[in-house]
Amino acid sequence: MKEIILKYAVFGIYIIIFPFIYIGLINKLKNIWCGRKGAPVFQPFYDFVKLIRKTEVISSKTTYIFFFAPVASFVAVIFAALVVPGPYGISIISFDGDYIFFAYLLSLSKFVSIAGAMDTASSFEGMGAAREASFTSFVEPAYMMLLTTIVYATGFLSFQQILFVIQGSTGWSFITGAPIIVALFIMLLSEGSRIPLDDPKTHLELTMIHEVMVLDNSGMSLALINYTSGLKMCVISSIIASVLIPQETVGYRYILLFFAIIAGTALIVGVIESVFARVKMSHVPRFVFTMVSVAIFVMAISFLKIFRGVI
Amino acid sequence: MSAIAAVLIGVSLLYISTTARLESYIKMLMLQGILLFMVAAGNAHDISFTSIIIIGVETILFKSIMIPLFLLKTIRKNQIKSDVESYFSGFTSLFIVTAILTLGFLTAYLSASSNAVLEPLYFGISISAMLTGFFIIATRKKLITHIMGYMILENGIFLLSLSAAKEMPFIVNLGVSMDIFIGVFLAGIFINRIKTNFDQHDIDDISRLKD
Amino acid sequence: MYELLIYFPLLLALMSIVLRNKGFSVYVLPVWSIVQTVIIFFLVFSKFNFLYHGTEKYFAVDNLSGLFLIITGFLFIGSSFHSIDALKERNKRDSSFYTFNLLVFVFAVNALLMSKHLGLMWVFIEATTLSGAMLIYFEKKHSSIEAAWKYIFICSIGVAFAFIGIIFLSAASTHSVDLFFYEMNHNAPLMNKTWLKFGYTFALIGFGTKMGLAPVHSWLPDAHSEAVWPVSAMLSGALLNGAFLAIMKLTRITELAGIRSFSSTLLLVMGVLSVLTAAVFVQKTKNYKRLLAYSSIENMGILSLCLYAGGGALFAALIHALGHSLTKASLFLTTGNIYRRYHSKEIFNVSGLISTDRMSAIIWIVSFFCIIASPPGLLFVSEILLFKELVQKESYGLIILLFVLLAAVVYGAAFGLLKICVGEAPLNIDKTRFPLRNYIPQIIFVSAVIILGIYMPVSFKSFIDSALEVITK
Amino acid sequence: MNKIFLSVVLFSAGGLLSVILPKKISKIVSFLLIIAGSFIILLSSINYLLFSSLTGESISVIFSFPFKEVIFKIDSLSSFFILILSCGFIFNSYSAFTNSVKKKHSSRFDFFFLSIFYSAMILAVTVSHSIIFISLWEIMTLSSFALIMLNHSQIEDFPFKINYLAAMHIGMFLLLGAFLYISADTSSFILSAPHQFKGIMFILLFCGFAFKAEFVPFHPWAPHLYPEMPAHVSAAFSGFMMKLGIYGIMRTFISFGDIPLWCGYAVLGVSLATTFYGIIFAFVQRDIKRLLAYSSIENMGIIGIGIGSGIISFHYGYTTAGIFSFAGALIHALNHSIFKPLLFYSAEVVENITGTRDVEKLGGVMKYAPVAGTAFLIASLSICGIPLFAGFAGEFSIYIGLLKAIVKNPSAGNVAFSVLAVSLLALSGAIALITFAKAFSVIFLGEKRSQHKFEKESVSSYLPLITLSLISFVSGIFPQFLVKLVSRPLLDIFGMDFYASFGYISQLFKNLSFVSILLSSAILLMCLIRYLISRNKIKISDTWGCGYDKPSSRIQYTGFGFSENFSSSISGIIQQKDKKASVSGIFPREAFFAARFFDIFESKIYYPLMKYFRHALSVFSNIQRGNTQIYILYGLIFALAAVIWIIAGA
Repeated sequence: MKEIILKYAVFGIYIIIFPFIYIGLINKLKNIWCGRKGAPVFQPFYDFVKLIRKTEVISSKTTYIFFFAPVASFVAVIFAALVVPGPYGISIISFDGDYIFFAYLLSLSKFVSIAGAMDTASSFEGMGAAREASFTSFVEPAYMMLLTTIVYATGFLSFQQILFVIQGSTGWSFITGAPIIVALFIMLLSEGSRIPLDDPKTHLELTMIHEVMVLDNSGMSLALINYTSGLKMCVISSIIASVLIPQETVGYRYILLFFAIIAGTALIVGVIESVFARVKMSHVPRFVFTMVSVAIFVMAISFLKIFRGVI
Repeated sequence: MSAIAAVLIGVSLLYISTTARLESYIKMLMLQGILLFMVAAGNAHDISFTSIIIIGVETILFKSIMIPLFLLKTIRKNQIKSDVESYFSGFTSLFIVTAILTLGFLTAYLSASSNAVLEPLYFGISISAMLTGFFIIATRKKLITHIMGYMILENGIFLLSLSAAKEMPFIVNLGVSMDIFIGVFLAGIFINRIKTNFDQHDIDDISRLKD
Repeated sequence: MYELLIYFPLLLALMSIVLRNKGFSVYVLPVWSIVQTVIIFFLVFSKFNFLYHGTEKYFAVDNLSGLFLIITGFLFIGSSFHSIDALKERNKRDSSFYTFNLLVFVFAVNALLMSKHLGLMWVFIEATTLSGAMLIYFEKKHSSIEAAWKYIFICSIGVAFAFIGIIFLSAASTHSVDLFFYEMNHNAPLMNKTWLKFGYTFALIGFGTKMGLAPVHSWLPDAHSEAVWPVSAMLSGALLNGAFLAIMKLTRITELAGIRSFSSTLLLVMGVLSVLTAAVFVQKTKNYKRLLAYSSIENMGILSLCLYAGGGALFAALIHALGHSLTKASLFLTTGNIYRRYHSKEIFNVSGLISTDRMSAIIWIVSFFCIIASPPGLLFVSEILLFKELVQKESYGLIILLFVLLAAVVYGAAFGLLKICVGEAPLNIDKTRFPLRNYIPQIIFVSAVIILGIYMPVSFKSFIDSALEVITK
Repeated sequence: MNKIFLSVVLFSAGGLLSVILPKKISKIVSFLLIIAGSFIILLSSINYLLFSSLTGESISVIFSFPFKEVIFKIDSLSSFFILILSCGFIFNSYSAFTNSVKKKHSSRFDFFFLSIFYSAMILAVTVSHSIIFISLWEIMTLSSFALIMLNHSQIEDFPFKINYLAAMHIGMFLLLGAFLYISADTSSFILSAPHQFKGIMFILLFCGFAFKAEFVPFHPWAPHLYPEMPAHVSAAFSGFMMKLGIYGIMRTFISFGDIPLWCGYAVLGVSLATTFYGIIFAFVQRDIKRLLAYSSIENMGIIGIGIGSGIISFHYGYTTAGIFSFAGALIHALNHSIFKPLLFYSAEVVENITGTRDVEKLGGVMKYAPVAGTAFLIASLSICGIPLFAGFAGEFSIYIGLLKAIVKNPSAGNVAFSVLAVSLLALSGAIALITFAKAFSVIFLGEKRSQHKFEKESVSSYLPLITLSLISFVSGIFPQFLVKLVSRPLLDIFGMDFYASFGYISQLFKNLSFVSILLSSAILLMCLIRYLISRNKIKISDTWGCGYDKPSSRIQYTGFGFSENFSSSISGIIQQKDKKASVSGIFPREAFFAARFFDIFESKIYYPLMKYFRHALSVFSNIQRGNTQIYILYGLIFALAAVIWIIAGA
């Protein structure tokens, strides 16, 4: 009983705190890379509190969609986080096919954020919504292909089980693992709207994707959107973590390794943001489509391993 | 005698194919009517008297008097030019009709060797006459010549029925000739109508109904 | 009693031409048509359930000819009621001329259906050509003269062919010179096969010309489109059936003589060519009456294919003939209502029928669906039976071809025939309703077709079966 | 009294009375009768599906020759489809009724043909005689054709209506061929399995039903037709007439018993193509109803994927996977017939109050029609398969079916195919998401894009919108009831041995339901919290004008602009034709840009095919030249050919 409470508590802390830390870490690393001291790692959290307390400006052209969209998106991503194995290697919610449920929750989040952006009748927000919609549309099939390949390799249908047994399964090796992680990382970058797909710090509306969608959000809605964005990255990082952590690892070692890997992904994102420029806007779909190619690659490798015994 | 008459019918076909005048056609039709009567009468061993009368009415009265006269009247009334307009030259027509006659005799020869159902000579000439009728219909431009071609076809059929050497029931025979007569009569009337109604120079242009 | 059906029309025809009274000419038709149908019913059903060869030498009413007589009788009622309006604005000369020819036509059709003798049948078919030509010519327009000329010329040559065929048939029969059908059936096994083949071929081409089978169909669209509408209905519903009856009887002889495969092949070729022709020209024609005429060609092709398939398809042939006659008559009679409103037979000049004359439009649409063999019509049943027979014969290629061609026919016919119902009507169209006599016959015909398609009474089935016995037993 | 019979009688009475009675009361009377009939049969079908002790009612009608005895019988499969149908009838006839009340000129034949349409469908799913089935199938086509013709008599759409008729006729011919072929084998017209399965039967049946179910490439009749029809007709087409294609496929394929593997792959392949094709074309449409038409095609494809993978799984003996797939197909069929009519009804409200269906002219409709807007939102979320709403359960079940099959599959090729299927399904889902996000936001959100005068929505349209929205929500939250509804048909078909599989499915859906309840309450709770917190801290202002002082509504992002990014990245599949005049010179003239999208199958296959067919026919078309001499030559040539043949034979 105590252990269960502990697990839930760790999970809760992870969900509540880590999105802020994740974004804070990225920013910190970028600042240090530039030779600045940078804001504290907890700065996103302070911003969150500040935004919640501020008065919100809402456009007269909007409807209730605009008002509630950030909330729905927020709750959807929270539930997505509950499905993915957390710090203990277990998910809060787990059932067969929950990784499909996960994908559709992200879809729900995307739907309402597009609707919210379009509700303002602004040309730029429409543009951002259109870009977000089209650029990320290849992510979902690639994700499904990847996960389905893993499902085939492991023989299980729920996140927790497939990620738990993946390393012991016949389909697994580091040769397959590497492309899986590459693909998941592309997914992380595109869902989190980071460089090289999108620059969260850009100040020219014409070049923005995700940021331009939230031009008219302020106060609590902006706070929720920022948090949701961090949480999304955290969640995908935790999938990466679950793939990477060896099967034998248990207990506090698992937790530590888990958090370390998540922090590691944040740092990698930070490094990427520091050393790469964003790609040309028209090349973004191509970049996202790389994920599909990688997923096909993973499938091919797994099949070679499973059916032919090579590699 | 009837054999000679039948051969003369064949000769008349050759003449029809070369001549360029409508009056000659009409004369040939008259001649063919008389020749047909001669053919029929020559075969009259086992035919009853009524049949002879009927055949006489059919050939002499209808074929060689009334229809030719009617056609002549139609030509005069409608001021149809008396030359036959053809897609083929006279020589070609003659050549083709000769070929048809040859084919007819070939048929007669073949049918005589294999099967004796039909009188070979009549059969051959009737085939030639029918085909010549079709030839006239297909290659002559004037409507009136189509009717004449049809008459030649009918003469061929008559000869064919004689060659079958079996008697048609006389009612049928009479009905047949009545029908043909009325048919030609009607066709002539239509030629009149076409002339009056179409109000144009060329009465032979009747191909407006098409898809 | 059957004499009434032969002499009485002739008598009335002569009376109308002698009296030259418009009232007589107009009203003699409906009265006689009803009387005639009553007589036909009496003739057919008082002798129901047994084959009746008749005491007379040349004519008889058996169940097969009875079926066709009934069809003719009904169509005649319909077209004579429509004739009242067709003759409304004509002078007494025209009216008596029309009545004379129509009655002669009916006489010829009646006699042709009842005759037991091939030669007589030929004579009466020729008689329909002559009277029909005058009826086609009735409008006295440029186009109607042309149509009448083509009709009489092509059909005359056609019947000449048929006569050649008859001569060959008589040559083929080694025993007897008689051309009575029962005699020929009796002698069939002894006939000379080659001459019989010649005879059948020529007779088929000859009677096929009257029936409208491709490639000798060419007079049909012209004549059907140019005739007055009651005459079109009679031509399509009665005349074509008469020729079909002759072909059925001739085919029976070939069957008994053991050369059924030969006659089947010819029927197959002509049937397929007919459906093909219809499929081609239904797409192309711009005139709704011509379109209906091509549809007749298609249906004649199907009848020919039914005859080709034989067996259960013969039943299909009879009910197809019935259904086609009634439906096509309904369509042709309705073209009268359309033509009198729009004064045009061009599809593109007619539009919005549903708003100008709703009743006609409904009749038109329902009849259209019956004619393309949609359920629940009688034609659907007959086509199903045909296809069933074809499947049993395993002629899948033919089925596929027919499906393709029938789909093409449906497409083209739907395009042409339904187009006139929709859209905006021209402004100057008179919207007053015609008297009911212009609608009732079609309604009766079409509802008969639909009711028989849904529910075929046992007595009807056994009547058709007994009619079939004439050509199968 | 027999329920089928009773409801058909009520329908027919309604139809007849609507023509006979005086105009004032005829509509209400026939409406009530049809509703009564629908309820009777709806209740009886639900009863039958839920209580397995009941046996099916049957009624035997003695037709005369050639059909003999025809049995109309309710079994579980037909009662499942009756459920879909009758549920649709209720809302559909309500919509027809309100339409007819609103529009004074509406025809009184509307209800007449609707009643024929309904009766034919009800009878078609219960009849067990193949020829009568085809007749009813065709009557259904004809009455629906009549409905199309009645409601819009614009001459421009006429060719498309005829295309519909022709397409349905071709479909009927294919079915007829198949049934005759089977009946030659079984020597009866009962819808039953042939003694020997032949591939041709499968192909004919599948193609025949695919015409009705709008599988690619048999679909092109649909997208042109839907836009011009009133909602109650288009909802009827998309909501339940198309489902009868699925019914036919299920009914006949299942009766075949063991179907070869390639059939399953064929169904799966065609369905995948349909899904993908339908959704990308839905994505680029600017007419709401055309968009919905293409989206219907997509959803039929999803159902087809379920059927195809079910056939494959059963062939390999993966019964649980097969049950999942078939259950998914049926559940999705049921759900689709809830949310698609909902979309059509709300689209009709939009059309009524704005007078246009063009997405580019709409915008901000939510303020005029909040109920229709919310209904459209819920239906959009449902059709995208978002959890909490109706569409998810079916797609989820199909996914699980595919995955279960993958897990057990023996060969790399099969797995690759199935993985491809899963990813294509997911891709279609992703495109569906942006399609409907775009449609919803461009139509309902933002501001007006044109000078049209918008009205307020009328209260009379609320009933179906609200009820159907509630049904979509409830069936999304409690998917286990859907499983319960499909369990009896599937158990009847595959045998009670699979009861255990159903236990597993219900358990899974119960879990899903639990999560959905949690999720929905969390969302509601958070919305409440958000409302309470920020209620008093709101300042209303204009949207930021991006630097413009007086931003106009025309600077909003358009639907085309929204879709351009994506459509340009799949431009190989979507044919776009642009027409533009660009800005040039010192005093530029008015510039414009217009883009049109062509259905590839229509523009690249059907039109050329029809052209070639016409061309092939026109080879013969010179034969009727009007020249009598040539006509006579035809006969002569034919006679000569026959004579030569005879002589050659002798």
